[in-house]
Amino acid sequence: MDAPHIKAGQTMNVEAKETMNVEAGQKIKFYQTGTLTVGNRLLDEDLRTVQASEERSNAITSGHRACQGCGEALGARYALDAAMRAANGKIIAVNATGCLEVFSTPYPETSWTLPWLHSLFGNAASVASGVAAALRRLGKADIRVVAQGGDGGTTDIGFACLSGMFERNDDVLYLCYDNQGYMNTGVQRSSATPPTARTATTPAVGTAPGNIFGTGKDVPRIAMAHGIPYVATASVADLHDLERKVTNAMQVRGARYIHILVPCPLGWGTVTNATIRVARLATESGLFPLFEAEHGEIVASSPIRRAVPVEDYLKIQSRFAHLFRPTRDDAHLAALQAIADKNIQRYNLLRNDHGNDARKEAA
Amino acid sequence: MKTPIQLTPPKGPVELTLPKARQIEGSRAIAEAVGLCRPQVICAYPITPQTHIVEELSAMVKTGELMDCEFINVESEFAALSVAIGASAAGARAYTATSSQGLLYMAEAVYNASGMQLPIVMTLGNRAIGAPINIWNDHSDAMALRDAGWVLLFAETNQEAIDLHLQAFRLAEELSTPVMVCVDGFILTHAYEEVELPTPEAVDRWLPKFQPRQVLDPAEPITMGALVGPESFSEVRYLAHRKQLRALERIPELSAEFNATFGRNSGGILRTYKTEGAETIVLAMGSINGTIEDAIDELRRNGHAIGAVILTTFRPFPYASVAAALKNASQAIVVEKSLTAGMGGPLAADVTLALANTSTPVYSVIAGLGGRPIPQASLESIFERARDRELPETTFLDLHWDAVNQAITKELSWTPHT
Amino acid sequence: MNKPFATTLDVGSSLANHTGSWRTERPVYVDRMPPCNQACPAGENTQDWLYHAEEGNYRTAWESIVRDNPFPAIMGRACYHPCETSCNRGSLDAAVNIHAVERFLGDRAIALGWNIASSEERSGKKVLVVGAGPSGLSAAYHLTLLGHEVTVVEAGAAPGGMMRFGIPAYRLPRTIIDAEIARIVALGVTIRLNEPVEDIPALLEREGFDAAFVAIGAHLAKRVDIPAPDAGKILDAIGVLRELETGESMPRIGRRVIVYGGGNTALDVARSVRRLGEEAIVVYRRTRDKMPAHEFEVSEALEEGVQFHWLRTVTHMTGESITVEKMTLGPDGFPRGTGEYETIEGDALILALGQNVDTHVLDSIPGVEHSADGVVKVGPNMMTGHKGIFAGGDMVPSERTLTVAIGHGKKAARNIDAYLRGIPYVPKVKPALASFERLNTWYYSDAGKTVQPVLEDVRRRSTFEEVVGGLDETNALFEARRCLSCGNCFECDNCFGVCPDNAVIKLPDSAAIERSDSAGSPHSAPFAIDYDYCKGCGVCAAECPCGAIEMVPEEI
Amino acid sequence: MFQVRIHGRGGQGVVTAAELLSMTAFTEGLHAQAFPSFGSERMGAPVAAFCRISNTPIRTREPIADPDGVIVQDPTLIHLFDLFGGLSKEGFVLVNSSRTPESLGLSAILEKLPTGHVRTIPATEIAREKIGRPIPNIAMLGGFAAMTGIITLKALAWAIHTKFPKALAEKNIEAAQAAFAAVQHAIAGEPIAARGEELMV
Repeated sequence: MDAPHIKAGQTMNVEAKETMNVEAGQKIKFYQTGTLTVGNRLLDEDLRTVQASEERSNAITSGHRACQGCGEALGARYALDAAMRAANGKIIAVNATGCLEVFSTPYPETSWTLPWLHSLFGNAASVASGVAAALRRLGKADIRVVAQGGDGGTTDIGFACLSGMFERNDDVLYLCYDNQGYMNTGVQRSSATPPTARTATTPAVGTAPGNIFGTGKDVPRIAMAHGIPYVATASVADLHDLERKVTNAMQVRGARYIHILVPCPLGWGTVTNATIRVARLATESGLFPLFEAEHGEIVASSPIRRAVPVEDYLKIQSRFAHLFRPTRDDAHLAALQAIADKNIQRYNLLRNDHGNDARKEAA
Repeated sequence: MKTPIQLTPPKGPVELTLPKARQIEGSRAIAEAVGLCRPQVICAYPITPQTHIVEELSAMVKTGELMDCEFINVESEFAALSVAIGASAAGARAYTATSSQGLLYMAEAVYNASGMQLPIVMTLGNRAIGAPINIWNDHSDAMALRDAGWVLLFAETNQEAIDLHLQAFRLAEELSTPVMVCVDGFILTHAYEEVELPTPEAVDRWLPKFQPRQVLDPAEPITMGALVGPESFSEVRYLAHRKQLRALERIPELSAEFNATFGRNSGGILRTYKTEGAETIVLAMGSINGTIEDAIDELRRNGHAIGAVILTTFRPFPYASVAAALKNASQAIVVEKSLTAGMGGPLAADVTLALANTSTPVYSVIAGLGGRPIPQASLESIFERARDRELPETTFLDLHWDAVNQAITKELSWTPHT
Repeated sequence: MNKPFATTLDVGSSLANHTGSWRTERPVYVDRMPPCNQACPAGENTQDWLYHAEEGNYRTAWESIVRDNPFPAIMGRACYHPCETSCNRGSLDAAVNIHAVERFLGDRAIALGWNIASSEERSGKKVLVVGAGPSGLSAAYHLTLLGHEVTVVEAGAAPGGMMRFGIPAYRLPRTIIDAEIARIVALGVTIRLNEPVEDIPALLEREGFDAAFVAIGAHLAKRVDIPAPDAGKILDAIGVLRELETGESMPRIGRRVIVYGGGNTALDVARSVRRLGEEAIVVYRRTRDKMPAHEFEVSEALEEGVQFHWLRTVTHMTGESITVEKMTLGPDGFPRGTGEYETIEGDALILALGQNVDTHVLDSIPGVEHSADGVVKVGPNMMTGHKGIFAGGDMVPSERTLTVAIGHGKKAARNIDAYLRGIPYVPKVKPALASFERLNTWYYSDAGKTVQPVLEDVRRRSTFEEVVGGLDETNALFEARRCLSCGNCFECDNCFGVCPDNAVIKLPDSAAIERSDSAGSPHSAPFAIDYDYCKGCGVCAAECPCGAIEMVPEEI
Repeated sequence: MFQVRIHGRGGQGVVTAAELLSMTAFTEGLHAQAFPSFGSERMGAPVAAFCRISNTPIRTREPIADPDGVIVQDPTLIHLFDLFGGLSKEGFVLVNSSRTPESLGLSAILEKLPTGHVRTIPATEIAREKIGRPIPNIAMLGGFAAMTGIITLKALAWAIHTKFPKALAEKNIEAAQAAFAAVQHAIAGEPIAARGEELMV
């Protein structure tokens, strides 16, 4: 019944024909209905995310005392479950002091289901190095070590230990759950707190915009400067990307670092259901670029899908409210936009080759 | 028992197998003793005067003299003990060494290791704490962390330093608690003297393979280092206290067993020297006891009824043993290399408490701070003044009063607003 | 292992801490009304059959369609698909090409000879359907499925009504009409052709029918009085289209044929005239954008060489030309004469100004009322003033489209069924609309609409071959999967994955299981919230792509 | 108990000298103890090291205040510090220099001590010749052995063997022997300067 003459647009489908034939039972090469969702009933199990599986390890399980909509609880489960799958469940986790540790292990209850050790605020990387050394010495190198901490425990107080672990290239995957402040102690500024953000120690008073415009502390790039095998940034807003990066990291030995943005409803002043949305806006605005680096060189970055101005990201967070009320602070908004623009240019984030186009998946 | 002269220089393991005394540096001796205990993870950060110990160990690991051991050069003492904590929690026998500022820099981890009951052994090359910065020996560092929940043992000689390390690993792993072996910086660590090291076989019999009380293992996952609130914290602390008291019982037993095994009486709670019939008993810790013993011999020759107590176990503090050792004395003199400004000698305070139920007065002598020599003559004059009941409650040995008085005068002439 | 007191804990023990008590709002799974379903005059559950289609379960998808509409293949061609107009994907990139998928399914059903099984138990009731048009056939079909014995009497020589006589073959091949009507007949419906009914009550009486559904359509062409002194040739559109369908040899209409009107019928007839090799000129009194005809009809007509004269009214005609007055649109959007005139060359004029109902058959029935233009008054249950006689399709007040007519057939059937069983028909309550704002479209990847193949222009000027081709399976599947599944869970696992408290449970993957939340409200999503741990943060609802989770306040 | 204090500057092997002396005594079957005057390890800084030798175990660890022997590896220190403080009346002094004690301004100490208890040897030159590096410490020990007789050259050689790799050990032993010989010649009444010149050839 097809007409002989085919109009433009058909060609794509002709190509697609080879790759798709459901009745022939071949793999579906693309699907629109929720391409970026956690799972998809149209897709083979092994092509879905770890989180889509009922068999996921739930490294941190129910009953923890994290706030409603906690991005860190989510990010930790995302990352560790992926790591657990990659290591066939053989993971030991070391945890720095902070929200994650406090809300997950108040005696007599722990939410962890894997072997987990908390020592101090600033030494997670070193403790993990010790665990790795012991495992190597005890001939249990099949057991992998993950260290995790918040931005405070990583970019501030734990920074020296982190750098030492990197420099020795110890066989540890360090996961930094960055919620951009000391939330556990009541939202104080950390070196990861963005400029202008209001915290308990960087109040926005009068014309003072909250946190200062410092030079910034780009820990992923500092990690790269150590030349370690793998560095990546990830976000709870893009699970496929996050799991892929954790899996990549688990494929190599040596020091690895993944910096994961985990919004904090309490500290950021967002509604509890906006956790993933605000993380998405951070990336789509260019303020939190997603990239991968190997041995100190950037090897990949995730282009922005639906570009937005930084304002869209800022205005849903009360920690930035002073930029919009009582009067618009154009100067600082422009300065923040400039930061995003720099990222966009540095990581080439506005190219249009994201793998989320059904046509590309089909091809 | 002297070593027959060897025509060829001693070499690594071969030498270790010779159960004979050798004239070597204290740090080397300690390193070899630690090596005999087969640690699986050693973390090192340089700080004078413990540096030679980890240097020797790194060489032993490199040459294969010490096998199956991870030697990790870390970026700070804080990291050093943290690595040891991780290694111990993962089931490895872990060791590190430090001194002075290094101990303070790792202070947080020191408490953490004991709180988590990890059987780590650490050598402390005792050194003063700044400011003013001072690299020489005294006991300020050990005193600063005396209440961190570790067992603290003090060595009088390098031979004892060796023996204490062998006992420390046994004690630590039996009770699952960390142990610190205190060795006077430079005075012992840098001293060349004769020491006897046991054979590896003998040490293997003495120290069985490490069986961790708890271990991180995917096969049997646990959560280590939970948050504990008011409802249970007191219980946790009480149990820590009880464990220390248990150590107090176990230390002498181990010392006796060690004596039976290696034929050397070392370690234990304390030793007495010529205390029988002594009216005056001097109590001290560490290497200064050698000079004290010489002084006592000298004074005894002059008919002075004086003896000494060499305190080896400082934490847990053996109140009963100290009281018993001093019970027949009419006065006790505590010679110590530390000062708690505004309070006096911390060791003297503990001894005073031990003698609380007696009428025996305790005199405190603060000596050897920041490496100041403690000449035998100075000690003898102190002891004689004590015999003549002329000793003030606290004496600062060989203090340069002129300098002090000048400074005080200057101090008084200054007021903030002039 | 000898665990130290308090500082070392057994894993997973926090399960004892039921954080559900923190909750002030609870997430609840819902099934919302997708805009496509809401917009479908035939009440098709579009989202549902696309859901099955995107899995490749074409038979299930097709069966979902025919539960509401017996003509998928016809719909996929002739329906003006309001579903696509309202499709949420239109606000994202382009609306899902729903009609193309429906056509694919319809054609597949015909090709593979799929049939519908009627329910076993019969009611013993007999229903008369007057008129074998879309409405009548739809009613007959649904009544049969409901267990009644149905006879359709048709005045014409072939069933199909406007499907056959109103829509040219190049848009709707006759084989398709025949195939889908044949399926209805196979279901057990009796169709009697060439049987004009004069007295419905008598027929009911005579043959013992328990009820009747009258759907005789609107076939009387509206006329305007156009002075034509030289007896210029003036025809009506419906007549021409019927002639095209039935007449063995079509008599030549003219060399330059002028079509007067702007509706779909006007364009159908103009495009037909082109296919007969003549010139076709459409004259319409308003502007292009004001034409009632669908835009695609206009553009396709232009492609085929049909000429248009907008803002013109025909005032006079001779044998060779017509005179038209130029119009302008007033502020109210209505055309006003300008007094300027011009002449358009043309030797025939076809009037396409709409149709009226031929009501004489109803006049005899007591109680049936109708307006001047013949539109029959019916109640909400589609019953006329005469008990047991229902009416629908073009003859009742409503938009006159194929799909509306089919919808009437279904609605009437359900009401007649209720009438026959003596119980009131209660339509089930429609859920809230799944509007675009309720979606989280970030999760859908970019996928432009699939374009259907189109017949090359030359052949569109000479033959009645179908202009628009169908999709092959690959494209149909691709298109089906462009569906956003608005308001209805498509099992993307987002809620399962994004819950910071692991408080979402997957239910056994079986359609049989009765799914409902703890409050007992049923839903199709194969998930449940574990209210022991759910803190009510609402992330699941916010990140549900299709808006199938609702946050409702807890009673505190 | 025989107590020795060795003075010199960082880099001259002062501490090593004390250690070797203790090891030598140890190999002789005596008890010995050596330790440095502790300080940060910098080249050029004045350094002292101590060695106690005894027939009975040594308990005290204090710096030696009343030495029986003083070895001065760097004559430039002579007038900077009181190198001979507490030296016993029967004590020994050996200074590294190609000049005579008198010319070094050691008259005062020469008078205090018995004849032959104050000597100089050109240890640096000896070292330069035998070892190839101006490290005088071993040569000084060789001289000290000859001068005091508290340790034998043989035992010193063994100690050197124990301490150094073979090649370096042998060179050092040569230096020790040369110095030992030089002092013996001096004792035999030959002018040390001459020996020195000879050695410098």
